Amino acid sequence: MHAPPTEPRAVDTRDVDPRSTDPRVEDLRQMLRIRRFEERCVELYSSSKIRGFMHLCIGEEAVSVGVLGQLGPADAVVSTYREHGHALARGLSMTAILAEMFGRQTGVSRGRGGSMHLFDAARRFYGGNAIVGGGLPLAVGLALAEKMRCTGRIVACLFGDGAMAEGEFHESANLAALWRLPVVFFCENNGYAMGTALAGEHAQTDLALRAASYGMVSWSADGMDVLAVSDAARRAVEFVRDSGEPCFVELHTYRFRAHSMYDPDRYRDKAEIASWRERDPITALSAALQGDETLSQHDLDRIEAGIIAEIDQAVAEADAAPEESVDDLTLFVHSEAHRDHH
Amino acid sequence: MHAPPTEPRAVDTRDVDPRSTDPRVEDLRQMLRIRRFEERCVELYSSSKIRGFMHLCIGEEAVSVGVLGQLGPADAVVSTYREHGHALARGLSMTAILAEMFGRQTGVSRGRGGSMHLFDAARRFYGGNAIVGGGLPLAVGLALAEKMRCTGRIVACLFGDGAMAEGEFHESANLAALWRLPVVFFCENNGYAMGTALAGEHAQTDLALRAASYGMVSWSADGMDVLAVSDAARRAVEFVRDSGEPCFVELHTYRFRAHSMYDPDRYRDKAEIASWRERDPITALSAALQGDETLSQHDLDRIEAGIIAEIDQAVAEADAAPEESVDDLTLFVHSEAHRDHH
Amino acid sequence: MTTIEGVVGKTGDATQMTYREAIREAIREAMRRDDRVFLMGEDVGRYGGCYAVSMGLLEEFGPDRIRDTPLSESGFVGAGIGAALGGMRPIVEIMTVNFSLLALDQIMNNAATLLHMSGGQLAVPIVIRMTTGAGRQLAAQHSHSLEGWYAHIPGLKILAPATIDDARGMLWPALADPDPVLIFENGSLYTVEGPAPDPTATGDISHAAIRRPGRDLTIVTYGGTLSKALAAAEDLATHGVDAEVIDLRVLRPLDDATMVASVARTHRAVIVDEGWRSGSLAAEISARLVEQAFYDLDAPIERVCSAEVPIPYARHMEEAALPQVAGIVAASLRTVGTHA
Amino acid sequence: MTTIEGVVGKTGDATQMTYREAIREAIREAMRRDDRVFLMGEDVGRYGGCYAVSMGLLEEFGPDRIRDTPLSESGFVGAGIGAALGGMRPIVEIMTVNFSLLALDQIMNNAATLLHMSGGQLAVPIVIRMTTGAGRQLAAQHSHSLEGWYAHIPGLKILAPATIDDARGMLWPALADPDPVLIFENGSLYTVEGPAPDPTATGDISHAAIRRPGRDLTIVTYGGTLSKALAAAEDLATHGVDAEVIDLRVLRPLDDATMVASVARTHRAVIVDEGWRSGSLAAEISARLVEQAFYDLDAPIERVCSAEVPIPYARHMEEAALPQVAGIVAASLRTVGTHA
Ligand SMILES: Cc1ncc(C[n+]2csc(CCOP(=O)(O)OP(=O)(O)O)c2C)c(N)n1
Ligand SMILES: Cc1ncc(C[n+]2csc(CCOP(=O)(O)OP(=O)(O)O)c2C)c(N)n1
Ligand SMILES: [Mg+2]
Ligand SMILES: [Mg+2]
Repeated sequence: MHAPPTEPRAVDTRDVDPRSTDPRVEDLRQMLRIRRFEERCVELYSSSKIRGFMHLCIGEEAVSVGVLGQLGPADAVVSTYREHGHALARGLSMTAILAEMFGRQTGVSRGRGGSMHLFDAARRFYGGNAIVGGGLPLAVGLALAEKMRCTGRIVACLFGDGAMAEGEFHESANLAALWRLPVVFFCENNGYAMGTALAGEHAQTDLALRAASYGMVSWSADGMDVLAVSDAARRAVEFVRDSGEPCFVELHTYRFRAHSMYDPDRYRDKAEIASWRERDPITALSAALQGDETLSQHDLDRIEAGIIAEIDQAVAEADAAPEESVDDLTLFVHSEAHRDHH
Repeated sequence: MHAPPTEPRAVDTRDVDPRSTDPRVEDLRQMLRIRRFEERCVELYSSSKIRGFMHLCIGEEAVSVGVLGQLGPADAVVSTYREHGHALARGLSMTAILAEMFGRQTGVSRGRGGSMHLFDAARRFYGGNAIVGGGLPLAVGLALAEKMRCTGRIVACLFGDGAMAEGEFHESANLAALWRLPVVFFCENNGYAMGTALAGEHAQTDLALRAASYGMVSWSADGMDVLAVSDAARRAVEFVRDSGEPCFVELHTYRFRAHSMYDPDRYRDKAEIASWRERDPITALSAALQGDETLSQHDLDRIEAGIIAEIDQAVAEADAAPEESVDDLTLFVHSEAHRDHH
Repeated sequence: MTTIEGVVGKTGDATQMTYREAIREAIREAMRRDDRVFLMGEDVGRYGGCYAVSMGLLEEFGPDRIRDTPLSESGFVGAGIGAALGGMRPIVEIMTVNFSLLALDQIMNNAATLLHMSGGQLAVPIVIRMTTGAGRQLAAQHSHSLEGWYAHIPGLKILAPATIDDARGMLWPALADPDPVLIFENGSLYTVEGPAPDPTATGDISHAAIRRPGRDLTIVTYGGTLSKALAAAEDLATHGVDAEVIDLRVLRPLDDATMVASVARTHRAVIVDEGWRSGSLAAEISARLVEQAFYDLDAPIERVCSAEVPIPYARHMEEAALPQVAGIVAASLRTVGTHA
Repeated sequence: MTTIEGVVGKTGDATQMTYREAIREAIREAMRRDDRVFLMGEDVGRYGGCYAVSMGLLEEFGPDRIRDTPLSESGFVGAGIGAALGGMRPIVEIMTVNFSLLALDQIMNNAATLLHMSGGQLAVPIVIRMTTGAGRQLAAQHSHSLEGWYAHIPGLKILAPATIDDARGMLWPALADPDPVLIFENGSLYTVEGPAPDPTATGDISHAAIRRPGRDLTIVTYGGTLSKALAAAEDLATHGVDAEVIDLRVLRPLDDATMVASVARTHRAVIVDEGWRSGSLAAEISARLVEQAFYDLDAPIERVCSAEVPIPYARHMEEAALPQVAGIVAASLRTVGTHA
């Protein structure tokens, strides 16, 4: 079923000044790419090119870039419905992601999944799960398979603070710790589950402490600082690879936008949003890189331009892509049908 | 629906020497009553008077007596399929319990529940749940009702060590702690979930520590010592009544018999069983009471005789009880049908 | 950026009301009438409900009675059952039927079962509301129509209000019922607008309704597909076929009498159901008509259901997966055979 | 004290085998043949399985491949799905269908859906086994027959072995299937004994089987009620009625051809299903026969199902709630009308 994992598609950095071999520049570029991509998605949603539920990670890009950057191509990733950033950072094709959100045949899930269900078996990106907490047991099982097959590969499981209240978190954390499975649980704690603030979700709001109660190594990091995220994720990945045991990393972050395109965002304080915006991971890193002269405004402009060009091209390609024929509606319900058809 | 709670039926102690106003005598008597009752149930099961699944608490009587003894008649109790002891200690009629296990109309659940589903609305005994963990959310909801109605009443929820691995434990513990509900979680930790030992159920085997991670006051006590159980339960009940907040009590105990009548008990070490049997809560308390001359052998014999007489009578009455008519099969599917019928 | 259609659902015209508003008014009225009633669910409070049904209720009733829950469907549905046992009259909102699978053990093994299992001692007067249905490109995990499953469970009453009047009228009798009642709100209906129902009208939670009388065939449907069935009936009229349209309204217990009497007149039946075809509620209706009206039937019963696929995201694919007017018309014409 | 009938299920006679042993042998063989296969579930290891199916396998294969799980149905079923995605071939045992409700979200929203939702990328080659059915006085929470529900879910294959041969033969093709397969073992069958199946026989997981040919009516059934249907057929023979008995074997996808061909010969059908009547699999079969064999039917189709009550504990009450031979005979005689 699975084609052998291939190297995530390298992002084209030719436009960037050669001085910038500093890896932070690539971090910045990746975050910016996710940001600009999602900003374009908002426009595309307004013009009804994209439909259904769409959840943006604007503000949380440091998590996507910092976490996904630490994984090897053969490691597995399990994500949520708020996964554009994870998918892009994992190297899924932007065109194929957009085509998916346009409901086209060339979409990563052949138009069947939409924004919430991006998959890429070749990159071991296991979606794209719209049941909160539903991906956690899958991650445990993937890790069990790695362990039983002695592959040395690990699994990264991303989910939100809200998911930790679900029974599936509890069962998954216990199984992973009990069986000593190679999985990192990355909790993207953005302080809200839809309109419910952390204090309304959990009796014990220190989520790393909660995870530690399963006997797992657990810690927290600043999810607005891509270097801090990368550092935490690197340590986690190393720990799991070396010990074969699970661990838990909580990343404190914030979504600048509403929960989904349907959300009028009435439940958050404007001042709270503003104060988190001051910690925008992109602005901060950009300022730092310009401050120490790693990056000039000119470099930055070229990066921006490169990203816009990539997005423009992706939009054009996705838009030109064919729709699946409705005759193929029942394709992929069973592998048999799949085989019969092709 | 609920008749006003009445005082649990007092056990007849007239046969006992008046010296024995020491409350420990009544504890002993209650434990012995549960033990002898279940021993009789084994016989009745062998002769096919009792059928289906039957789970005994032989060895765990100190928990039933120690916990249930601390509750007021208006408090609510939520139990499991291993609930003969809880039900007897709560004051449910032995005859009605036996009639239930014989499948008779006069059974506590009119023959519809059997051993795993003993109910008594008047005594606020909410069963008798055979889905492991399934009673926990009910207890949370009962406590929510008490809180919203400002009754000052509390809820006692009994469950096993195995239940704590279920997602429902996690969700219930979080809800109770988050909403500060008046419920005591009593975990009857007998070291096994069927054939799986504690270390195979939980990554973190200190269950009180696990519960504390929800921000609940939690502690452990010796579940083989009825005085220790009573003391722990009394403190827990007082804490919940005073604070209105939940707490958690782990009671270390052991079942001397197999998990159920279907279980050949191949998974436990004979030596382990023997060493726990040395801590038999009944033998220990009996020895103590005889040792300090609170109780003579003669008193004990009279207690035993009284219990046997009660059991004999209950068996006879249950056996003489009528069966429900099959015409009433669909009674109680809806309250309407109930009303129509009577 | 927000594109939800009429989030608050206020029409501004007092004589008009949306389906969403009708439910909200029904909740508001019940909470005012009986202080044992409270609403509990994910984001019913500050957020106003994921489909904005409870918008504004927190302000009137406070956080105790408009109670936000953590993400823990089994936990808070079970807690609702417990609260009902404890003397309250909870309305529990599960955001959508898709997530109700996580609470199904509580609904089946406790809510539906406790009364019988306790020999009549423990009634569970809970109302559980949830959104159901597809059609908004929400893809496979957010597009189920599982009300037919719930209609399989003895001990439950299952309601599917398809009109604004029913959305307004069914809640109070559901709360008055001593046993558990589940209300399925098809997500496509929330923005439907119409004349404001009479708030003093007593809701009926026992009978199906004939929404359009007709002589030539009976179309049986409910919930989100009622409007499609009615549109099909209009279309059929242009073919000279006069279809009767029955809105089941109550999915358990089914109102056999209304269906059987209709088929006795029309001799033909088409059942429209957004659930997947195999094992659908439509199958149960077909089986009952065969059992109770076999000799009245002049043609095979037709079912128009969803295709047996996880509902796909792409709009044209989703449309192809769901029952549509054209399919209902075609099935109807088949049953009347040469008539058309 | 132990009263379980033949816990280990060894008959001592090499030519004879119980249903329980047949499943055990099938698991053993699969584990020997393919080292990606492993068994996981509550108490499958040291305890030997709650119905003693896996007794002895831990000793042969060790705790990694005969893997005891904590009580966490959603967790370990989901983990099985993940392991299947990761290249393994898990057999997940859920003790009984009653507890599978806790894992239903994983089965519906992941196992059944991932292949389609990922546009064909992620197949889930998992086998999930569970005990189903009533009849042993286990009362309302331990007596469900919900295989009909599972047969509603696109993307799953549902098997119900009713014979020792099928218990032995169906597992390997189920494991070879690239998609999720659920196997329902009726608890009343474990102790049934018969000739040991040929271990080299290739199992069929696509077709229904005619277990008794007959001319006058078709009895369709599966799993735990097959023996009752066969007993009823014998009884009917004494009334001069020759019943054909079809064992569905596969509940999804249904083998319509076998059923329709039979009814085309007999013109009468009785469906026997231990599920609750409303919304039962029997309803689906009735609807299909009406759709595909309407003009062949000479009488209304009869369903013999469980009464719509949570199954009661008392033996006489439980018996009254379940399909019994007398009820099948009576329904059959009704369909043949004056013939009897
Ligand atoms: C089981 C389930 N319940 C409810 C929902 C509806 N829902 C979607 S996202 C969400 C909030 C999740 O919060 P969190 O886990 O913190 O992730 P975030 O959206 O903040 O990234 C809710 C309630 C769902 N999709 N699945
Ligand atoms: C949800 C669920 N899964 C599995 C079972 C089968 N089962 C019944 S009791 C039991 C063990 C429970 O252990 P524990 O909670 O420690 O209680 P104990 O039996 O030791 O008193 C199991 C697995 C069940 N009844 N419900
Ligand atoms: Mg969040
Ligand atoms: Mg235990």
